[in-house]
Amino acid sequence: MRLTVKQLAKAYGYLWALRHFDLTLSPGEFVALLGPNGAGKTTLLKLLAGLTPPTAGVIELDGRPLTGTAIAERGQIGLLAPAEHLYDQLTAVENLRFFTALYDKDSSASALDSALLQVGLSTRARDYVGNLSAGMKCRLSIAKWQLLDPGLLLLDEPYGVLDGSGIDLLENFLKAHCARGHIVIMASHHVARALKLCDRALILHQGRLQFDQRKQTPWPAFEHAFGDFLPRSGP
Amino acid sequence: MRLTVKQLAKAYGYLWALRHFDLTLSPGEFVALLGPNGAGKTTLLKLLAGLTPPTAGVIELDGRPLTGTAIAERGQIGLLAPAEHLYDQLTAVENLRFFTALYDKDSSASALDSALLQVGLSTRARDYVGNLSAGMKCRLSIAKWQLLDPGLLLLDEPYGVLDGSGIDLLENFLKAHCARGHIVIMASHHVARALKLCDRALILHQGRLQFDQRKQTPWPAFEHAFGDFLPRSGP
Amino acid sequence: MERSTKTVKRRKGMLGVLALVAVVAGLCWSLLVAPPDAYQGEVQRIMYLHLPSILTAYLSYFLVFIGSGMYLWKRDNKDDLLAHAAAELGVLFTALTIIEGSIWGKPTWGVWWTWDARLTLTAILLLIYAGYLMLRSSIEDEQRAASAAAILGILGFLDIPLIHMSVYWWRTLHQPPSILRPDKAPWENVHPAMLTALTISFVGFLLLYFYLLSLRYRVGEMRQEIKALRLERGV
Amino acid sequence: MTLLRQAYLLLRKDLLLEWRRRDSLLTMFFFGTLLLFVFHFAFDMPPDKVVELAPALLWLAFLFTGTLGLAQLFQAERDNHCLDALLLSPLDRGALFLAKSAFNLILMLLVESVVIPLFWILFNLGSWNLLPQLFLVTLLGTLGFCVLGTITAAITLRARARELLLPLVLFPLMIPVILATIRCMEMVLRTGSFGDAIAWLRLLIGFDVIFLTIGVLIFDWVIES
Amino acid sequence: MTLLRQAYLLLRKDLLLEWRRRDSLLTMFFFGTLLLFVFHFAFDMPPDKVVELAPALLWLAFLFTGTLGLAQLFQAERDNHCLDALLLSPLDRGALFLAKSAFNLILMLLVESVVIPLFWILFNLGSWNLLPQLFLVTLLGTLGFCVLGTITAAITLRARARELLLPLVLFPLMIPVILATIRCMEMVLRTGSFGDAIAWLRLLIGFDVIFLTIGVLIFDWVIES
Ligand code: HEM
Ligand SMILES: Nc1ncnc2c1ncn2[C@@H]1O[C@H](COP(=O)(O)OP(=O)(O)OP(=O)(O)O)[C@@H](O)[C@H]1O
Ligand SMILES: Nc1ncnc2c1ncn2[C@@H]1O[C@H](COP(=O)(O)OP(=O)(O)OP(=O)(O)O)[C@@H](O)[C@H]1O
Ligand SMILES: [Mg+2]
Ligand SMILES: [Mg+2]
Repeated sequence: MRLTVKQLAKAYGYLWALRHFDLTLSPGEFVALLGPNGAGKTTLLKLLAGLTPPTAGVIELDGRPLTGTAIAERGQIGLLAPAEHLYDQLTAVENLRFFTALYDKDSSASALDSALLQVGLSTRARDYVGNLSAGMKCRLSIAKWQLLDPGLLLLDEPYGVLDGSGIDLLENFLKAHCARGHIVIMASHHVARALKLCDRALILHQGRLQFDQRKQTPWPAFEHAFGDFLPRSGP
Repeated sequence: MRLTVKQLAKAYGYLWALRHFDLTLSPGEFVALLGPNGAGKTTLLKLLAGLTPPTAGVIELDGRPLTGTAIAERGQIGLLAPAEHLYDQLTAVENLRFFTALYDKDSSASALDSALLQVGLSTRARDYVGNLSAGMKCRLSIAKWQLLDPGLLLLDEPYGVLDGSGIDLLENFLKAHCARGHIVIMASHHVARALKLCDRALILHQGRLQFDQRKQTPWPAFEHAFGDFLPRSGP
Repeated sequence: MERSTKTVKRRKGMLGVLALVAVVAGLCWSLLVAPPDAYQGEVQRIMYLHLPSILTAYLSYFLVFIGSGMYLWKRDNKDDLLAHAAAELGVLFTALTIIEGSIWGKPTWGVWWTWDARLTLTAILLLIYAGYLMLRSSIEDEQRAASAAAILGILGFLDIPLIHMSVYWWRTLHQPPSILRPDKAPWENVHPAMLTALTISFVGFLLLYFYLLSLRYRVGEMRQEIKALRLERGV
Repeated sequence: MTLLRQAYLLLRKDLLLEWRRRDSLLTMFFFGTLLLFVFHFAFDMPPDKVVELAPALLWLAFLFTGTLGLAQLFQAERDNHCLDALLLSPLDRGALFLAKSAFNLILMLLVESVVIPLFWILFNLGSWNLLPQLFLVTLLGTLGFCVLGTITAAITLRARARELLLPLVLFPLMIPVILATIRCMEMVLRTGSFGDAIAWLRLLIGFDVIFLTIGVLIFDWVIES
Repeated sequence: MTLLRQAYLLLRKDLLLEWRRRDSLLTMFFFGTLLLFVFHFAFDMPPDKVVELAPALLWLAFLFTGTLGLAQLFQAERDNHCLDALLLSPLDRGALFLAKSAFNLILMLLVESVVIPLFWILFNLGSWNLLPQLFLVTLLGTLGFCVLGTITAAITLRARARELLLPLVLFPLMIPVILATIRCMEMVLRTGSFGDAIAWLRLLIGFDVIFLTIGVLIFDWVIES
């Protein structure tokens, strides 16, 4: 799976949420997408997921342009937005069954149960998703994408509602996902964790790509580029 | 402002989301509300805010019980849920004006503008809230509660979508708020930050209050009580 | 405790037996003792069910009103249970009246239904309280459902006189009263045996009604007890 | 006093939202007109019969338009849990009731003040001189509709099949208003004056008064629910 | 092939949701019945006239009930941005269209199969033997309604005053169907058989076919927008 983005741009009204954005990702890369509030992270992820049409530019998966009608390609793209994209009125397991079937993946009871067990929701398998807590929904989304196994996984601020063990879960999942040659792009304000996981960091600011480097330790260039956005009050 | 909670309990269907919860807070206390996913934090905050009726127990503000019809008391309670409780179709400044007027607080243009300036939204004052980014909405909520200045401020996972400078903003606001003798209860999974701010920590687990102590450093008791919930992968 | 529940059970049993006896007696009387109607012949015997059933329905709706009011005032679930049970029975008996009436109407009027004021009114009552039950069933949170339904229970009952008035005027003030008006029934020369039959079956219906009410109410209570028990055991 | 102040605030907010993007108003207006046509097609009426059916058609059009309007009434409060924001605030529930009913009333009256004359033209009914009386009847009917409608909209607020449940609960309760307004209009149109229509008018007024008072009294519970 | 498989998946999901809590079905049924009463109050008809108006009344009832049903059609997709989840998935848009239309059709038919006989009883129309023909006409009309309705529901999915906009867009497009079905029924009721009603029937069938094909073809764009 190889992702190529050329001159991507998105304007909302009079405002460029994203502009002149180029990017090429090769299999197995883990990209941390950083930037202050309003930088354009969510916009970028939505564009890559094909949920909003770009104002300009092209997105290519393995050389094939990603258009509204490219059904097959879509199966390759996943967007993990915590506590969204789940049916409140279906139980946890029913949600997983529906989506796995929709993606034509293994939707056997055993597969679903083990996925739920992994994210620690096996006792809640038969509860309506609408009745789960914020973090539980996020865990369920993790299980969902674990089963759907997309070639390109996009995450928008996944840390927000997860507790400690949840974070472990997520990070192990993401590491394993990259290890299988899939691409992961994670937008987050949790810089320390993002840097620890990623092997490449992007910094967006006011819709422009300010910084794009593979990870190295120590990383003065990053410190310099990002410094302004770090909280004074320390980590 | 003094908060007293006696034997508070909330059942959802066949499940106790919160039970046997007692708490007494005196003016100026900053309480960190911790616990794993599904522990009952959000439920507790909703109960304190009077947004869901308790199954049992009483909540008293300065000795007056908080019932559905206690209008005056309500003005004293604030709930900061990031990116909620704002009218999408009103601009940032209109939202602030509406709520300040509703709470009978100073809704002069100058006051609103300075509040927006503080949270770095003065350039977006005339944009619809629906068009703001997640973090910007959170910043706007901060401005809102800064203006409404409630005696008891409840926060549910405020760190999720804030960037570095946003976090500074929030924490300075909270410190100042407590300093003025108001009570703050913050539910968060961002343990490190929560501990740094709080002067008292509660740990909920499966709806029960597991731990309740004033802060001390070092704090072995806390380490011990909380250890299980901390991520293996370190801070 | 044990004994009291036992005695309650026994009382209920006796009530049931009484109801059975009275209904049977009423049937015998109305079918065997009472003379056939001068004009309508045997069909008219339906009246011995017809009138009692609608009057019990009226009683039922009054109980809904009382229960709703009490619930809003005292917030005691028992009142809500009463209102709910009464509403269901009211719908049941109203439906019965309509069915009996139609069965009666076919031979006497030659039609199953006519837009006579009283018939229409009955149908509207049915619709109002069917709406009441729908409203209950389609609100998730029990307490919310209860109070919403209570409001409707009050509004509906207060509205009945207005509806009654308007529907009757509609028929009288407007077009000449049709010959099909039920109250054109030969009320004057009522045979005493008819009256006794009517009274007996009316008593029977009352007893039956209260028996069913107590059962339905008990069902509601049991639901709550089950929930309480499962909550205690903590599923 | 605070009651009125708060009601004013809420009403101003709703009017502002409505003014921004005149969705509801315009769509309600067009929809009302559209319904006239739909009815016209449905039972194709000879011109002479129209006069008899006129009140029914008009009022049905208002009823359905209004109901769809009611489905919108609490929309702004529903997104982002803004209703919670209001419940959290020191807001007198009665104020919310007054504001919403008033807002709904304003919308409906605006729509009606356009649709009625239009109707007169479309189905070229002569008697223009009767319009004032008819407007009065409509006003009373609409008031009753808005008051009762606001209450029902509030109790069905958190129900699942809301759009369906709202009219299901509302219409049976509305029957006195429906009958009264339509019959009243008919008589006025036929006789050219309130005569025995007075009885219906009284019923209407009684209805309005009763439910307005009930509304203010019980809205606390209504909205808590 | 995948098209049908996916459509089946979606349909099963919707049916499951509906089965869980029979909201829509029951409410639509009661509402349909209620409308018959409301209409009767509005233009209170002397028994003899009813036969003429019957088709119109029936169809108006179905039209409004169905429209409110449509407002619910995409509800589950609207919460939690589940529609985005579907658009994100390798789902053929056509499948979504088929599934939703089918679901809507099933609901409507269930409701109608109860309301029509009820209507016959309420307005004691004699001709029971004609019911089969009338059911056929209703079926065709309903099909057209569901297909067109699903498209409009999808178009107005993200609109603000949705509940209002949906019928505003739908009804004008529906007018041919409404006319055809009503006139067709009237003739069948009068003459006791399709005769010259055939012409209308053809129109109906043609209409259904056209919109079904168009729907499958353009739904991609409709839903993307
Ligand atoms: C669907 C059909 C019918 C319905 C819904 C219906 C409904 C009612 C109701 C609500 C009452 C109680 C009225 C009151 O006291 O306020 C009543 C009473 C009565 N009905 Fe019917 N009815 C129906 C058919 C008939 C028929 C076919 C007959 C006989 C020809 C009939 C004869 C009576 C009589 C004799 C009374 C009691 C006397 C009176 O209160 O005036 N009803 N019915
Ligand atoms: N509306 C509801 N209906 C039924 N159960 C609920 C509801 N809301 C919460 N619960 C249950 O109550 C428990 C506590 O939920 P709550 O949201 O308070 O947890 P939390 O501490 O906020 O978790 P998180 O850290 O994930 O936000 C959970 O088990 C949840 O499933
Ligand atoms: N639907 C929209 N309409 C108009 N403007 C929008 C819309 N969504 C986002 N924007 C604007 O685009 C810019 C980027 O928003 P975006 O949500 O991508 O930022 P972000 O990087 O996700 O910020 P955050 O870290 O707060 O989530 C912001 O200025 C925002 O105001
Ligand atoms: Mg974002
Ligand atoms: Mg929570």
